[in-house]
Amino acid sequence: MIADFLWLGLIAAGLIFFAAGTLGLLRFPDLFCRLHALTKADNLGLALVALGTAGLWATPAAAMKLAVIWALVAVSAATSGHMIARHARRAWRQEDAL
Amino acid sequence: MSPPDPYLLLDLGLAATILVLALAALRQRDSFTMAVVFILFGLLVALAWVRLDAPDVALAEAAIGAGVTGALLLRTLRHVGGERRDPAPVPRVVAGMLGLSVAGFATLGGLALMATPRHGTGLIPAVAARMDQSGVEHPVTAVLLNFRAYDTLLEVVVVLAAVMAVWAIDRTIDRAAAPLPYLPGVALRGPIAGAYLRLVLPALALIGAYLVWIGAYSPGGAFQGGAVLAAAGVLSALARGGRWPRTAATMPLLRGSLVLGVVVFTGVGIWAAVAGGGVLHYPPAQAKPLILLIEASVALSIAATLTALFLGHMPQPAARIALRKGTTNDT
Amino acid sequence: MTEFLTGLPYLPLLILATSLGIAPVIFVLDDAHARARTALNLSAAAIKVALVIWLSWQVAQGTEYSLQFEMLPGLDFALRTDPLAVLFMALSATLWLLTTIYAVGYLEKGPHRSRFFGFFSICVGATVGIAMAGNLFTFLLFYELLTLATYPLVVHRGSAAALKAGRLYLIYTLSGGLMLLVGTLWLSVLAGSTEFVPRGIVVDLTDDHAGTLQIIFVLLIAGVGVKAALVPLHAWLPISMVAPAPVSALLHAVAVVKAGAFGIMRVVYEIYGIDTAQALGVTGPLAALAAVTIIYGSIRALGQDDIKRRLAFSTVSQVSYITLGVALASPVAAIGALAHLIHQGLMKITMFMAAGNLAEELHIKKVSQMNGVGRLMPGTMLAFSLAALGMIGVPPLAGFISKWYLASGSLAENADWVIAVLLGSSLLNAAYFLPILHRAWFLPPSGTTDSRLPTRPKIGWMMAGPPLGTAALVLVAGVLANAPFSPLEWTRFIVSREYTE
Amino acid sequence: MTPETIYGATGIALFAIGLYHALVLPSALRRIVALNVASVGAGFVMVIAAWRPGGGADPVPHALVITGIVVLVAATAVALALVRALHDADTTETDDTP
Amino acid sequence: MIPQIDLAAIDWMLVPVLAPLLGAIAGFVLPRAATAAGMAGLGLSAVGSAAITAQVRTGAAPSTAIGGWEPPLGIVLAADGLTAAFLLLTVVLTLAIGTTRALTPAPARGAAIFWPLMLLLVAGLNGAFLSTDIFNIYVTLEVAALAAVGLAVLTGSAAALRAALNYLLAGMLGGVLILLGIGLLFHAHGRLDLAGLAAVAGSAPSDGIALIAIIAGLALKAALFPLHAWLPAAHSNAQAPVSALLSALVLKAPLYVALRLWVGVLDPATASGTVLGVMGAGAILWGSVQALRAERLKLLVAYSTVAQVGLISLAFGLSAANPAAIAWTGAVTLMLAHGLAKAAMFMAAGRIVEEVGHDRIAELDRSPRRPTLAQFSFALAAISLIGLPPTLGFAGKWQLMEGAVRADAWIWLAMAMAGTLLSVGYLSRVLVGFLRFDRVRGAVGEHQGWTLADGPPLLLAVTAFGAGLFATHIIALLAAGAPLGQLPGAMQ
Repeated sequence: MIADFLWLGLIAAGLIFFAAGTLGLLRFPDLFCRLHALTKADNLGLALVALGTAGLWATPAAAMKLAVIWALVAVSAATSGHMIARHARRAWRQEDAL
Repeated sequence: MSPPDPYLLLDLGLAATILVLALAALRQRDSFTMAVVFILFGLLVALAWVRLDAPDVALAEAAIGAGVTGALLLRTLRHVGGERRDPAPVPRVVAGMLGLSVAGFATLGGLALMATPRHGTGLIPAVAARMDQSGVEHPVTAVLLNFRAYDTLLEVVVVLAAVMAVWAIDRTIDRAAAPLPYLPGVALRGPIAGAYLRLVLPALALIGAYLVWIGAYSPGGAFQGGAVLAAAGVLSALARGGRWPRTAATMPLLRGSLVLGVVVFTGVGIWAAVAGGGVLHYPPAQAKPLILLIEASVALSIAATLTALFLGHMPQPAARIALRKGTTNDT
Repeated sequence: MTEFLTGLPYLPLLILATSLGIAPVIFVLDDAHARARTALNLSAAAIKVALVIWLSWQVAQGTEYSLQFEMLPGLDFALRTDPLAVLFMALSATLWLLTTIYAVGYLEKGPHRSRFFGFFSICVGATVGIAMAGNLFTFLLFYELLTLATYPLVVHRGSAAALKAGRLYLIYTLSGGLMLLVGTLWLSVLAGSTEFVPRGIVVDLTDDHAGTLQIIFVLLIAGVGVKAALVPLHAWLPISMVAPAPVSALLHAVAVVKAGAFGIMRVVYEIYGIDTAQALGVTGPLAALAAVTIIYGSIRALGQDDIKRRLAFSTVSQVSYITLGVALASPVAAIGALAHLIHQGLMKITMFMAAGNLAEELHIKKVSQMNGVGRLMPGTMLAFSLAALGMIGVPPLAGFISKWYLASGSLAENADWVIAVLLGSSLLNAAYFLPILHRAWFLPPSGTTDSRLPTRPKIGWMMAGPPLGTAALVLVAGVLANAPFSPLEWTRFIVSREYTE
Repeated sequence: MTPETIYGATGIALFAIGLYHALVLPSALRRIVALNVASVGAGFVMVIAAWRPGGGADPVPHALVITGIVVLVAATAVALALVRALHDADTTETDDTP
Repeated sequence: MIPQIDLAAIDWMLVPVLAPLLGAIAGFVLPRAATAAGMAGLGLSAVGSAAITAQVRTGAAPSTAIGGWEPPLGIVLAADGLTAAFLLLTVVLTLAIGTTRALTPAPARGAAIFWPLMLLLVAGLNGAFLSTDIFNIYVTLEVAALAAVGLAVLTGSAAALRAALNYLLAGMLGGVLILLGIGLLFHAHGRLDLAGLAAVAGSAPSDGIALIAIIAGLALKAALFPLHAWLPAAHSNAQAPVSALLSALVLKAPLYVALRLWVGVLDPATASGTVLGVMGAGAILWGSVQALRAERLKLLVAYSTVAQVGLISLAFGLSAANPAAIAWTGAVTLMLAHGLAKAAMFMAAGRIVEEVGHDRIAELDRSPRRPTLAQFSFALAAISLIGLPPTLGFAGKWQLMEGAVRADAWIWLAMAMAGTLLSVGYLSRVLVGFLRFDRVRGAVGEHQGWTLADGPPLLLAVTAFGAGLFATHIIALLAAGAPLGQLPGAMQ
């Protein structure tokens, strides 16, 4: 019973991080800060939620799958964040050059 | 009234978001945002399919409906660079009338749909009764690859026809004059992208194969697996900047992989006929291996075809690629 | 349908093949093989004449050939050689031979001759098909085929004027064909069959379908009336005189126009039957329409200076003699009408060929230029005069015979107004033919004589011969009217079958 | 208010939105997207026909919708290729290379 | 050990679909051998179709449940008279068009991708003719549509690309409508096979909307006025053999399916029948007027297709008549006649444009080079389209008008007559161009401009012209299995 509360707590924390990430997306001034918020907060949020759900319902196999899913999402988020940032920096630098 | 079941709120919210996203996508000013919103729409619809107990459809919708279509849209937007203002197909007043008639048609359809009770059993008992002879456990795969195998064969033929049509279209463009089909400035270059690809591509291949294998037991199957493999194909194509070396070795290999699915499917079908059962009538004993063979080849074919459709042009002769090397702005 | 298959079972098909069969071969033979093409053409025409002669001898013995197969559910493609068919076939076969000879001479070096002769033989094939049609459905089939085959001939010259005339020709004939189609369709739905049966097939339907039968009659007569050049539907005939002379000769004096008259006969005699037609009260208006056409045609002919247009209007009025005879519902008048079908054909073709000779040789196209032509081209003008006199009705020529029977027929039916029409039109015929003869024979040729007469006669025997031949036939048909196989004798034989059976 | 009625209504509404926009939108690209939306609408009708309250949905309509999706992506790919080719054809004509 | 194959036991039903499919694959993988693979595929498919027709003529209604799964779960391919007729039409047209394509000299032949696309098209069409499962019909129509779009762009001009895009968008829209209809039908009845649906059609409130959606989708794919906007550009901008394929064959599949649905599944509600009839009448008038105004030869022939589709759809207006079988048989005969004649006309038009150099109708007569053989085929095809005896078009029109007379439906009769006269109007515009010689310099030879590629169109035109005489055999084949209801005084 108590363990369930623990997992639920984890999921709640995860949701809070998601909310923070979205708030950052909306409020932060420029592209790079928003990228920062998104990649960091959402990844962590996803990890917590995945951990929580794994604890609550998943069988060991499903838990493993959740882990793989999280890893892939994290890596993809990081890389795409990097790509967007690089593209923006290059485009920004070309503007200066003009 | 039983207490409002929590899923109800989720369904209402999801349905509303889906409708809003659809309208937003279609009425959006900027075309890039339209594409992104459309991908979001596809993903949420996949979620709706999960809610409606249709996991296979959800997978297909996410992988193909949102993923591949989204990629195609973005690739075309990149190529076309902002939409051309074609003349409106119908003048405003006719548009209004069309709007009214479509709305009328929709309300009538909606009311009629609500008024009609869903058919009690549908084909559930029919499928259940024959599941044991189908050679697989998962009903959707049984339907797709055994009970209505002919439909699926034609479906793979449709995709093959699409590739042929795209290559016929590509043939009409005079390569010298037209801008190069190669995707300038979007190549996945750089240390991080390279590392990412080295990590993700094998994972994708593994997941694709897994999806194809698991299809016999639970949601998954040829098309979903094929779509994931196609994602890997698209990523590798982007890594090389969309350039397809057309050497004597690659062409037959490419054409072979494109037609593999149809060839194996028809081959098995005819073999089953010659072996006495009837076209596509797999002997129950070997049904499982046959279905897996077909699923694997169809998945490979779907992957190759969707990648070819994404690139949208025939592989270019090596000479012409070399010519282009100088002009690629390697970002 | 009793099968009278004796001797040559497929004689009708054979006769058809002599013209329809050789058309593709003629189309393919280009001008380098002109001699072979002419030889093929003439031999085919000769074979057809021989077959028709043998056929008429057989039919006189009472045997009848027929060929029938189902083309559409409930509708048969039927060919049958009853005496009426043989009469029309005899006319078209003989005149096709003579006109082919004439056409070979006339078109000597002209362009597109293989196309001309190809469509020419299809036309005659269609005419023979119309003659042998065993039911209205097959009649319609060959009737439309005739329209299709004559169009390229009418526009043969390829000039803008020819094509304009061709357009009008198509509009008239195809809308006529459409009316005939609807009439036949309605009849086949109402009466269940469209067979040509001597006493007609709608006898038992008159009581409850009188109104519909009348409408169908109007549709059918309007359909065939276009080709028979009845008044409101005649405008295409004078305009399509722009065609070359052999086309005007064979088609517009014999094949097309006679097909229309023949159609009227089939409808009145063998679909409705003369008594039912009278009972339905449709023969009266038909006779009136015919009379109006006779008078109108003659009056319009008076005013025409162009020779061929004058002859065209004369054809419009002469063909209506046949319709008048048919509508008078008396056996004697029927004999007159049928005989006139042949006689008018012979006379009119002579005149058209003569007009062709004048145009080719002396470039005379207008009546006003015909002064003293008799001396310049005695043979052609002799034939022309003979035919003209025959048309007026001067005994002992063929024209007199048919008018005589028409008159006595109308007397028997005490329709004396018909006598007035006949007399009036004969006077009008005289009014527009005699000045031509007078101008040709009794006036000195205008302009110096020697410059006009070329040293070597341009038209060979192939153009001069045929008119003389047909003129001789006119004479023979008139003088030996009672000889066993003369046209008159044959019509008596037909009418006796029609009325007594 | 079962999921069936909710998603049934959404399906018909999506179909109407897609159909209308496919007929009136000026840009060919947009009309292709509209057709995709309409096809998803038709898919909804098929899937609610498969849905059963207690789970155990009817597999046949699912197979049909999957086939529908694959057919649609093939047609969309060809249509987008045509849009690209038309763009190339027009640009080579007006000769203003992008 | 090659298993001993005895011909009688072979299940021929899938051969017309699988043979072209394998031919297409061979043609695609080995582009150099595309022509050989193509003709081989067509030949084998022809053998299959002939075998099926033979079975149908013996009265045995051949049908096979694919994979051994009986309906409502499995898909059944069945053939009756109607199927056999259209399979044979496909065989005749594709062999003729294939031979013309093979006979054209190499440079003009164009891309080898023609053959795989054409064979996929044939596989799709044969699949649609044979199938009795409504979703399967949808997929086969999609196969045919995509292959047709691929073929339509082979000319490579911008106009062809734009026309192909509009054609594809219309096809996709039609497809979506059909998909919605299928969804509603399955939701209400839980089955997809036509026979099963026929038993329960109309019992659920959503059936009306479902069938309206499906028929609307099919009408859009068949370019029935006012949903025809995509056809003229698509058919006139394609290569000649491709336009022949599109106009004569591809357009027939949706019409065939609509006919199957209407006669088989629906109880003919007069209301919607008259709507289609009115649309048909509109098509006749609109198509003919546009054809009269068209400047380009292939555009005129394309508009004549719009008019002919309208003429064929008049039969829907007559569906309420009690002996409707005659009007239906007339409509099907018209479809077959239009198939033969239109294929010949488009190929002949292609030859004429090739020979004369341009396709402006007004100046057709100015060119000294006259391909008389192609012109003759064009004229024969025109006569069959107009519907004059002894053509097959006449036989079809006769039966359609007989159906109208029997049902006292005088408006439809008048429309058919108006259609005939209008078709004379616009087709004679072209024939006048062939027969006019006064605006051309120099002598015009009659026997030049003949090539081997003129053979197939001439053959098709002559068949269309003479087939009217044998219409009763065609109708007897059509009536096998009474797909169109009992002909009065059944003459089986």
